[in-house]
Formats: sequence, C-alpha cells, structure tokens
Amino acid sequence: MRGYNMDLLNLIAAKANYWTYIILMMVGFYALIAKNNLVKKIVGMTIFQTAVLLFYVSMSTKKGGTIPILHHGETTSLDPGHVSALVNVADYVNPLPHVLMLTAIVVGVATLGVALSLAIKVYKTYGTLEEDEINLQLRNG
Amino acid sequence: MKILGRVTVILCGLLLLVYVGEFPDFADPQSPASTHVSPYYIQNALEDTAVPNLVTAILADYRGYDTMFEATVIFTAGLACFFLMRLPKKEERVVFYRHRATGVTLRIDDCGAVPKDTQAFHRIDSQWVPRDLIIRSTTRLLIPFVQIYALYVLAHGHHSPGGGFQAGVVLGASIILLAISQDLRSAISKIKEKTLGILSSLGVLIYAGTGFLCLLLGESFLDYGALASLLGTDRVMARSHGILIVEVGVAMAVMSVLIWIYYNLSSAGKQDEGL
Amino acid sequence: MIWQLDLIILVLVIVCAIAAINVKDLLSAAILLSAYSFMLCLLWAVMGAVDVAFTEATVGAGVSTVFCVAAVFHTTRRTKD
Amino acid sequence: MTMETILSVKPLLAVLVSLAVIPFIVLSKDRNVREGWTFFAGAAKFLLILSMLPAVLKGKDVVYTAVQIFPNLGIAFRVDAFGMLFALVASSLWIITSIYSVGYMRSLDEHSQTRYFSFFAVALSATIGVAFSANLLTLYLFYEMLSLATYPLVTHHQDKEARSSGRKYLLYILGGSIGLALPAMMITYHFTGTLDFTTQGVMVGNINSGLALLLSLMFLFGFAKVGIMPMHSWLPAAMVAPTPVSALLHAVAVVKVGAFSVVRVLTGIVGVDLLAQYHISWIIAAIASITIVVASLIALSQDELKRRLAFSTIGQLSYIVLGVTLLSTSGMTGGILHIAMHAFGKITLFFCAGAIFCATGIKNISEMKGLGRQMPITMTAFLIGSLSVIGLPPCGGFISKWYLVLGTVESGQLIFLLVLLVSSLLNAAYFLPVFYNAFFVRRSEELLDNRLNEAPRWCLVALMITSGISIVLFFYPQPFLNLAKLAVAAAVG
Amino acid sequence: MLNTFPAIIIVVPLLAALLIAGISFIDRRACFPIGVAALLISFAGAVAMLVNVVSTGVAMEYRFGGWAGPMGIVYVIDHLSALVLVVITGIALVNLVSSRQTIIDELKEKDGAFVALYLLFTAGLVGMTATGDAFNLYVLLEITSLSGYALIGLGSERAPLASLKYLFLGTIGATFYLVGVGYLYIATGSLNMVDLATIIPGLMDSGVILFAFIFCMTGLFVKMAMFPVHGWLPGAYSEASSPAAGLIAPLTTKVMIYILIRICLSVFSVEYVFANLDVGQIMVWLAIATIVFGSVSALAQTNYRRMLTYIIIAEVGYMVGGFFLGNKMGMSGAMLHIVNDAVMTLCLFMVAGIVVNRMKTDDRDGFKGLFRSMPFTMAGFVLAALSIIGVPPTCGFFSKWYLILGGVAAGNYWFVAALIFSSLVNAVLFFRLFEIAYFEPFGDDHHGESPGAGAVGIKEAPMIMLLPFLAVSFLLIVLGVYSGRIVTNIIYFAIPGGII
Repeated sequence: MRGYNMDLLNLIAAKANYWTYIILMMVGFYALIAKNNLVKKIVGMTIFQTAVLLFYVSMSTKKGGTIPILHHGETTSLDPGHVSALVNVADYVNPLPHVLMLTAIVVGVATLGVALSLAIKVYKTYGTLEEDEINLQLRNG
Repeated sequence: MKILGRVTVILCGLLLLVYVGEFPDFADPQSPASTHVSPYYIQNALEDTAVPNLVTAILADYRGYDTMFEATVIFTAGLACFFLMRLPKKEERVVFYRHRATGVTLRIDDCGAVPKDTQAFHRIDSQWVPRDLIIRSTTRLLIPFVQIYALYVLAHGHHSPGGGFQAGVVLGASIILLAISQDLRSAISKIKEKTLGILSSLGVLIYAGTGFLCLLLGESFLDYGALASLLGTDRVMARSHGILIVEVGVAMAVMSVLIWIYYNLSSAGKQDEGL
Repeated sequence: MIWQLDLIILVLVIVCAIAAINVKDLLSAAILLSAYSFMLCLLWAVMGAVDVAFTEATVGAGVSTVFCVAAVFHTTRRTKD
Repeated sequence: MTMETILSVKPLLAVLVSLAVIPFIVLSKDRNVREGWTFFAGAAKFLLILSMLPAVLKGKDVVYTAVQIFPNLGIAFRVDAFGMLFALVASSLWIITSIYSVGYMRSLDEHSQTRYFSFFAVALSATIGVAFSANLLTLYLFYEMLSLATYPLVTHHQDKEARSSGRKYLLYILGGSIGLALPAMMITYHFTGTLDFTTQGVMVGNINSGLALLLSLMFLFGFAKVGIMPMHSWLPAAMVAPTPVSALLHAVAVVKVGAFSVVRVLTGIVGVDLLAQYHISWIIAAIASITIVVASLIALSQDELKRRLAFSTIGQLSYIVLGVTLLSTSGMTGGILHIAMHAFGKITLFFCAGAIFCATGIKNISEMKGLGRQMPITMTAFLIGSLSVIGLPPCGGFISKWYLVLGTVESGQLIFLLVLLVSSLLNAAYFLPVFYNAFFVRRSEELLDNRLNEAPRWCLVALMITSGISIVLFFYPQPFLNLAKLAVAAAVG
Repeated sequence: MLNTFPAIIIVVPLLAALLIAGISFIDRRACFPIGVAALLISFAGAVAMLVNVVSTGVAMEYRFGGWAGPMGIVYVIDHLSALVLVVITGIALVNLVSSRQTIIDELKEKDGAFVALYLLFTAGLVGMTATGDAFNLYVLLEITSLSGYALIGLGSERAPLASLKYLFLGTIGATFYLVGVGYLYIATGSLNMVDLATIIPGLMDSGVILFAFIFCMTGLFVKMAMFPVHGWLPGAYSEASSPAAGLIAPLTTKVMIYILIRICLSVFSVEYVFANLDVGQIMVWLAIATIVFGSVSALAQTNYRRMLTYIIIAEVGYMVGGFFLGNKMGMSGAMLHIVNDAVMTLCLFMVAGIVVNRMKTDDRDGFKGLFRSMPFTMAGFVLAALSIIGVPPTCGFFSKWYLILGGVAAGNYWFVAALIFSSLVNAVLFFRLFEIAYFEPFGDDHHGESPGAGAVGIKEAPMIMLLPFLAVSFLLIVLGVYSGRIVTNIIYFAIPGGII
C-alpha cells in the first residue's frame, strides 16, 4: 500500500493517468448502460474502449525514457552483435503495450463500424434510435 | 435505469480508484511491466530483426501472430458491414439529372427514361448542393500527396513511426476524402466494391500466406527466417523483409476495408447516393 | 515529459468525453468524439507512444468520425439525452 | 453365502429380443404377419428365460455385463431367483396379453395398432431388463425406459382425456423417479461407492440410521409405480388406456416393476439387517398397511369396473411391500409370491372387464345385472379371478396370502394380521357383488334377451388360460414357491 | 508433421475464409465446398491431436514465429483443450453441412460472406481454445464476437436490435477482460499464461491481482451469460437465422466456460481461487441462481428457440457451479458437460432448423402433428430432449451424474436440488412440446384411422438435414456410454493434482 502514505500532490502526479483512465472508463460505462439513444451508447462504447488504451500506455512510460525507436547511429555503425550491450533499457519506454494498443485501436474501429451499421438497420426498422420508443413499439407488436 | 447506472458506475469507480494506490508509480522504470519481458525486446529486437522501430519489430515479428488477427479483425468488420448492410440493386427509384449548362434539374420517376447525353446532363444526388470550386480543386491537389505520404509511411515503417496499418488508414482516408468532396458514385467508379472485397481478402491473405509459406518451408508459422533462401539474404534481413511484406498486406487490407465500410455506411447499403 | 502539460491534457480529455455523451445533438457528439480522440493522440505523443499516437490520429480522429457522421446522416441527429 | 455364477449372454438376449423384432413389426404390411412377429418374440423371450430356470433353481446366478460405463459400475445383468420369478410371470403373461390384444384391438378397430404393438414390445424389454438388472443404475435405466415406453400406450386414444391422464402419469412417474429416486441413488453411491445389489445390502456400516430411513422412504415413494399412497393417483387416471394396456400396466409390467424395484432396493441396497436394526421396516410396513386399507375402502365406492380394479391393485401391491417388510421368512416368501399370484388373478379380472366392454360396451358395475346369462364364460373367469385376488381357495392367491398371514404371526406383529384380515373382507366386499349382480339379479325388463353374446374368441381364450393358471397355481405352486424361497434365502442370507 | 497441427487447425479455416470472401465476388458456387473442406481438415487435425495427446500424455506446444514464450505467442494443446477443439470443429462441420439448404434459402446472394464469417467464427473459437497467451485470447475473442454479431444480425426482423444489444454487452465483457489482462501485466509484466502462473503465486495478496481476477471473471460471465448479465442471450440466439444459431448457440457459452476453467486453473492457480480468495461458495450460489432463473423463465416461453435459449442459460449454471464446487467430481462433471451440452444443444437447434425449414415457424404450434408427419426427426428430438432432461443412457444423464456427485461430495445440497429442479422443469418443457406434436390436431373419435392421418402423410426433412441430425442424436447415446472412459482417460488429466 505505498499509495497511501504520500502527500496529495505526489499522489496525483504519480497516479493521475490511472485515475483519468478510471474516470473515462466510468464515463463510457455509464453511457453504455444508462443512455437511451443507441448512437450515444456507441459513442460511450468508444470512450469505454479508448480508456483502456490510456491505461496500457500509461503503464508503458518510464521517467527519462524516449520513444521506442533505437537511435540510427547504433544500427548502422555496429554489427548487430554488440547492439544489446549498447542499448540501455531505461532509455526507451516499454514498447509492448504500444503494440497491444495498436491492436486494441483496430478492434475499436472495427466494432464501431459494425455497431453503426447495426444502428442504421435498427433505425430503418423502427424509425427511431431511442431505446424506450423501440421497446414501446415492440410491446405494441 | 439511469439511477441504477449512476450508482453502479460511481461504486465501481470508487473501488477502482482506491485500488489504484497499489499500482506501481506512474512512469516508474522499476515497475514489473518495465523489467520483466520488455527489456528483452528493447535489447535484442535490433539484432533479431534488424528493425530499429521496436514497435514494428514486436508488432510484425514477435507478436506477428496477434497482428495477423488484428488484420483479420478489421477484415471481419468490413465483411460484417457488407453482410449486414448491402442491399441488392433496385432499379425502381427516383433519380435526378441536371443540365450542366442551364442548371435545370430533371426528376425522373420509376419508368422514366434517363438522358443518354452525359455531356449535357449529369446525375446528381437528391440532396445536391452546387460543388464548391475551392474544395474540389484543393482535394484534387491534396489526394495524390496524401497517398504518396501513405506509401512513405508504409515503406519507412521500419525506421520511423508508422507501418502498414497507419499507411492503410491514410490511403483509405484519401479515397474517403474523394468520396466526400466529389460524390460517392465518382469514388465507386474509381474503386469498385468488387475490387475492394478482393483486395481486402488478398491483403490478409498475403499476411497469412507468408506465414503459411514459412510453415511449408519447414519452419514454424510466421517465422520469416525461413524466407532467407527465397529472398537470398541471411535470416535477420529475411525477417526485416518479411515484416515489410506483411506490412504491405496489412496496408492493402486496412485501406480497402475502411473504404468498403465507408461505402456501405454512407449509402446505407445502396452504394448509390452517399454523403 | 512535462507533467503539467500531461495534467492539462488529461483534464481536457475528461471534459471532451463528458461533453460527448451529454450533448443533445448526435452530430456534435461525433465531432466531440473526434476532439476527444485528438486529445488522446496528443497524450500518447506526450507519453512517447508515437505509433499509437499516429494510429489514434488517423483512426480515432479521422475515420471513426467519418463513420459516425455517415451513420448520423442516415439516421437522425435527434436525441433525448 | 457365496453364490456361484454362470457367465452367459442369455439375459441380454432375453432383454433385446423383443426390441429386435420392432423393425419387423413396423415394416410388416399384413397385420397377421405383424402379430406373428409379436408372438414369435414372446415365445423366444419366454424360452430364453425358461432355459435359465434350471440353473437358477440350482441356486446359481446368471450374470452378464453389457457395458462398463464407470470403473465399478455399468449396465450389468444378474439373474437370480427373485428376478427369474418376475421375469417368468412377465414374459408368460406377455404372450397371453398379446393373444388378448389381437382380439380386443381388432374387434374395436383401434387406430395405429402397429405403434401399439411396437411399444408393447419395448415395454416388455424394459420389464425384463428391470427383472435382470444387477445394479441400481441398470434398474433405473430400464425403469425410465418403461415409463417412457408406456406413455404412448396409456395415451393411445390421443384425445383430450388421454392427454390429461398422460400428464398425470408422467407427473407422478417421472417426477418420482427424477425427483426422489435419482438423488437417493446418487447419495447412496456417494456414501457407499457401489450400487450393486448384494445379499446383505450395501448401506450397512456406510450410512447412519436417519439417512438410511430417509433414503428408503425416498426410494419407496420415488419408484411411484408401486402406487404407495400418496403416489397412487396416476393409476386410476391411467384407466383411459385400452384394456390390454391396463392389464399390462396393472398385472404384468408397470406396477409390478414398481413393487419389484422397491423390494430389490430394500433387500439388495438397504439390506435386511439395516431394515431390522432400526424401525425402518416397521414404518414402511405401516405406510403400506394404511395404503391397503384406504385403497380397499375407496375401491368399494367405485362404480366403474376398471377403476375399482385399479384401486384394488393399489391395495394388493402394498401386500407385497408389507410382506417383505415383515422381515420374517414366510412373510417375505408371501410377499414375493404375491407378485406372481396377484398377477394371474388380476390380469384375469382385467381381461373380463375388457371382454365385457368389447361385447356389450358396458363399463359400470351397476349396469351388469344379469350379465352372467349373457356371457357365462367371462363371468365365471371373473369369479375365479376375484377369488384369487381375495385369497380364497381354490385359487393361487390363497397361497401367497397364507404365507403373509404366517409371516405376521412369525414376526409377532399382530396388528398387520388384523390389516390383512380386514382388507380381505373388503376385497370380498367389493368383488363378490359384481358376481352376484351378474348371476342372481334379474335384468330390468325392457331389454330382456338371454341369448349368448360372448366376447371375441381371442379374448375368451386368453382369459380362460389365465383363470386356469390361477387355479392350477393353487394345486401346484412349486415353481414359483421354490423361486420365492430361494429369493428369501438369498435376501436373508 | 503432427507438431504443426496446432497451427494448421486454425490457419486452414482462416485461409479458407479469406479465400471464400475473395471468391464470393467471382463465383459463389465454389464457397460452400471450400468451407466444408477446410472444416474437415481442421476436424481431422483436432482428432489427430487428441489421439496424440491422450496416447503420449504430454501437452503439445507450438511457437508462432519461432519465438518461445513469454517473448512470442505460444499455443498449448493439453488434454482438455484437445477435447474441446474436437467438439468445436466437429460441431461447426456438422452444422455447416446440414444447413446448406437453409443457407441458400435464407440468405440468397450473401451465402459467400456467410460461409466466410462462419469460418472466421470457428477459427476464433479454435484459437481461443488453443492459445496460451492472455492477450492473443482477447484478439481472437473479438474476432469471434464480431463475426458473431454479423451472423446474428442478419436474421429475423428484430435481429439487428438483438445483435446490437449483444454487441454492447459483449464489448463490455471483452473490454473488462482486456482490463483484467492489463492488471495482470502491470503486476507481473508478462502475458504468457505459463509465465503468469509462475509469477502470480508470489503476489497472492496483491490487490492488483485480485482486481485482475475480478475483471477477467466479470468479462467472461458477461460473455457466457451468467444470471445477472444474461440479457443479451435470449434475443440474440432466438432471432438469428437458424444456420447461425446452430453454430453460435452450442459453442459460444461452452467455450467461454472452458476459458473460465482454463484461466482459473492455469493462470490463477487453484490455491489462489479456492484457498486464497475462497470464491467457490459465492460462485456456486450465483450458479444456482442462474439455474433456477433459466429454468423458470424457460417455462414462460411459447417460442421453441426462445425456450432453448433459457435452457442454455440454465446449463451455463450447471457448468460454472460444477466447476466452482472445487472437487474432482464436480469439475469433471463440468468439463464433461461442456462436451455433452454442446452436442445436445446442437441437436436441439438442428431440430429448430428442420422445423423452421418445414413449418416456416419456430413457434410451439409449429410442432402440431409432427410425430406423424416426420417420425424420424421426432425420434431424434425425443433423444435430445431425454438427454437434456437427464435420462440414461443418454449423455446428459452422466454429466448430471458427476455434477450431482460433486454437489453431494461438497455437501452443497442446494446445488443438487437446483439440478434436480431444472431437470424436472426440462421434463415439463419438452413433454409439453411432445404433447402438442403427439395429440394435436385433435381428432373427434379414436377409431379407424387416427386424427389427421389423411391430411399429412410422412413428409420428412431433406436428407442432407436429416442424416447429420440423426447421426448427432445417435452420438448422444454413444457419448453417454463412453462418458466414463472420457472422464478417466481425458478429463482427469485436466484436473490439477491438489483436488480430490
């Protein structure tokens, strides 16, 4: 429980991204379960998914770390055998979460496309996007 | 429902916020995430694959299998949109033709004969607005550069941010830009839906096929090192080239799928009148 | 990276998100969504995730918005909440 | 005592033979050919079972394991004296019932007789399977098979009434077996680790008294086919079935399977010692005797002949349970013997009821005044059957009841002796009036024709055979008696 | 050769799907055969792997890109996953073959896209079953979900709405799972399941791991439609077109349960789940609630397929409850039921397909007089129903046997009671259908020829639907007879040693 015995500013500075991710996720989650309009739900869904991106990318950062692209000098000058000795791990941020999040973004846009096309079909059937009105129509047969 | 949602959300949020305290500090170099597996990538990616862009290296080689399915996901999305939205072509509908010279608009109902003279008349959408010269010429100028930039992003993905996926998105965006600035039909006349469908599957097929080729060459699936004999280089460079090949496939797939989805969404499946 | 800038962007992101789900017009919601994505893209850039930033800029701020607009164009802008 | 066993496939064949002919029954175009197949199957089955009789009489068991599902449990058959007795009764009566059904179904021109005969065959396979099963799992399997196979028979008429009574039938039978018997079986398996029927039962030492009592009651009510109150009311409802089906249900297959399963479980799973140790046997016997008396009283008030017979069956079944739970040698002998004796008596009565319906369309006893002159053979057979069920000489029923009485005296529980006597009086009270009506009461004037109007020939043959057998059994009960004695010896050990 | 099968069984359907999607724009007649062939290869591969794993007794490992875990992505085929793979590919194959006519009838010029999505769905399931990488699981989950949304969305008129609801809830579930993986990653720095299993025991009392567990479980519960979050399932499965329903309904929930089992056993260890957190009781109670809810609401349905969906929900309760009983019997019951329930559900949905194909309705009244008009179909239907009810010697009885023994062994008699209750309810449900099919339409008198015999003679389903269906319904008995061997030879190896 290291998080607790810190004063507030450090706490915020140390955890701000994680907090933001939680807030965003909850915003999206709320839109998903409580909103009445289908497109609003879809917007919420997108926010919900991108919040996870923030989470992953935040965990990939390092103090004093730069972008995960090795400096060119090393790549050209040396034969690959010695590169690993020269590269200092702490200089580069953790690239793995970036990779994962690229996939997550793709999944997000794919889901968005399918969801929107479904929403259009629903609108063509019921003439509305409001869930309560749709349920009303369904109840009346 | 709203109240219930609020309560749930707030409770979940608070619970999560409290437990954030247990996370390692933000940007802490000593956190498990930065010390367990990732150091291997950072140190060995270059000599394993000769690709300085670690993200590309991991994306297309170490976790290339994930990326193959990432491409498959986007392909599935395109197929799904087509499957859900596409409507069979129907002739009986109202079309509008406009006389270029006079600006007179003809409304032609079901059985009416459409004017043959395309020089004098041209087809317009039901919500047609006169074309803005600035927009048309700007986009016409812009699009080639956008596409060239996309190709650069694709080719230079080994050394700089970017890669197949970004390139594909940019390429797709250029066509979508065309479709918005002109109208959907002119874009479709440039790239037909059939082309898109075949291209998208072909793109993913390039990726999976490369992997399968490695499998046939006796190595494990997606082990580009097996291509060394074919490409006439050593295994490391072969990996680098293999990454490029699959990136091309991803770019093809992503571009065509995004355009495909846009066609179907913007015309609600009719692929006739778009935005 | 500068954590003040980081904080500012974070706040902006949250603002955009809340606005996007509360605005009473779906078209504006779509646009706000793209603004949100753009903010995120800045955030990735600040955090050194350049590839993610690139993708987010093209996909999130670009293509998704077009899709949303297209969908809204074919359904309706009206919304009760 | 160590029982030497013979490994033979015969039990499996005896079960399967009637299943095997079903395709031929279904495919045969001409109805005579169809019935021919039925008789062939019946004969084959009977002979197969008969061929195992000598070995069993010598005290050997015929065993065969069809499928080994779990390491220590599978679909296995074991032919011992008790099972052999039941199998003999069932298979012999199936032939007679088929003779009868031919006459009955044809004279009434019932629909979809092919389906009727096919499911009849399935029911018989299940019955033999229950009789020969070597462990509780196999018994349960065939028990369920029987329940499902008899459903189309009970609801043969496919009208609303048939549907409602079919519902009741399934509700009691399936509800009981799935809701009570299955969990009881699982719990037994969990605590004992086996489900085989052994001479001393498997529960001793593994299960304490309270649980044992609970399980025994769950089995007693779970095997609802035995018709112990309050699980009895499916039986009168099932009377909508065609009469041969009722005969099968009440004399041959279904109810006797219930009784058989209960006795099997009480002796083979719970074990005589455990029954005796605590008052389990006494409690079950008390429930049984309540059923006996109440059922007989209800039977008095029934006017429709088949319903009266049904309630009488409910009472008679409890004799079997009561006899076994007396735990005295002659008591158990009587109980087991009663399976056979009651079967022949009761099936005669049902045949008569069906014959009367065939010939005159009469269902109610009050309308049977003077029927004796019209159909003397039928009514005489009816008299014999009722004598047998009441338990008067010269009928087989007397023997079993005699042993039951002895059993009560041996075990010194005279209260049950009282129950037996009272119920016998009640039996007489509800059977003899029918006979009296038929012969000694003048028919009311308007329809005064005394010409013979007997049932179809096939029916007459069948009921003459059964009534004959029930008389023969009085003078020559040895085969069944010896089997029963062997079975008791095996159970008591 | 054999060591490449873990890749073959998933890559071949994938390649075939891409091929079909391309070809469908050129010549649609080629699509169907390619799909069948691909699934055939995949099925054969799965069977070969099962045989190999059972005979050698060691799990097969495949490294994609030649990178060993935790660096690369590794597939691990052990006893249980091999079994589930056989089930998945087999069911996909049978359903595709049997529903060819329906595909041509119901979705005319989109059959190519349908087969492609069908294969993608199957590939996703296969991958999820085989993968040993937590994030790869997420990607494949999304492939399955996306193709599932599409397959469901093109059904009846209400299908798009049902599919959209499914999409929302499914995205919530998948994203929760992703967050759970993120928590695992931030606490351990690894994504490989084997690697995780070695690291987690050191972090038993970390709150991050706890939340990872909660998130993964919540996500999977949403995907498998446990009681409080089941809302998407009935609509989605009952509105989908019957070929799609025949694929999705039997497989999705079962595979999710398999993944739940796999994650609980081989990522979070048994000690963590049952000793450290001790969630067994809560989960079993949740399962009991699911069983009771599913059975009770199934009683209220008049539409056959809708009724089946609620039965599926109840069955999910069986498996989850059986697993979280935490003893050997219960777990083997749950794992056995994954197989049996998949086959049973397939059988019942094939009935739905046949009835819809013949009677043009899946409402209860569509069954009127079917016993006379299509006896063979109804014979298979009776078998399937008996299996769901749990009557020996069908397979449903034996998985229930293990589950009940597990409940008794765990002393959890409420679970046993719930199982018995739901079997009774199933009996009521199906005999209600049998009554309709057997009695109605009522005839006035029962003499001579029976009611309505002249009206409808025997009018069976087309052979290509009937024969696979009969084969599957016969398989129910075979599975039942061999269930003991399946458990002792395959499933016991999947249960960790600590569990008695």
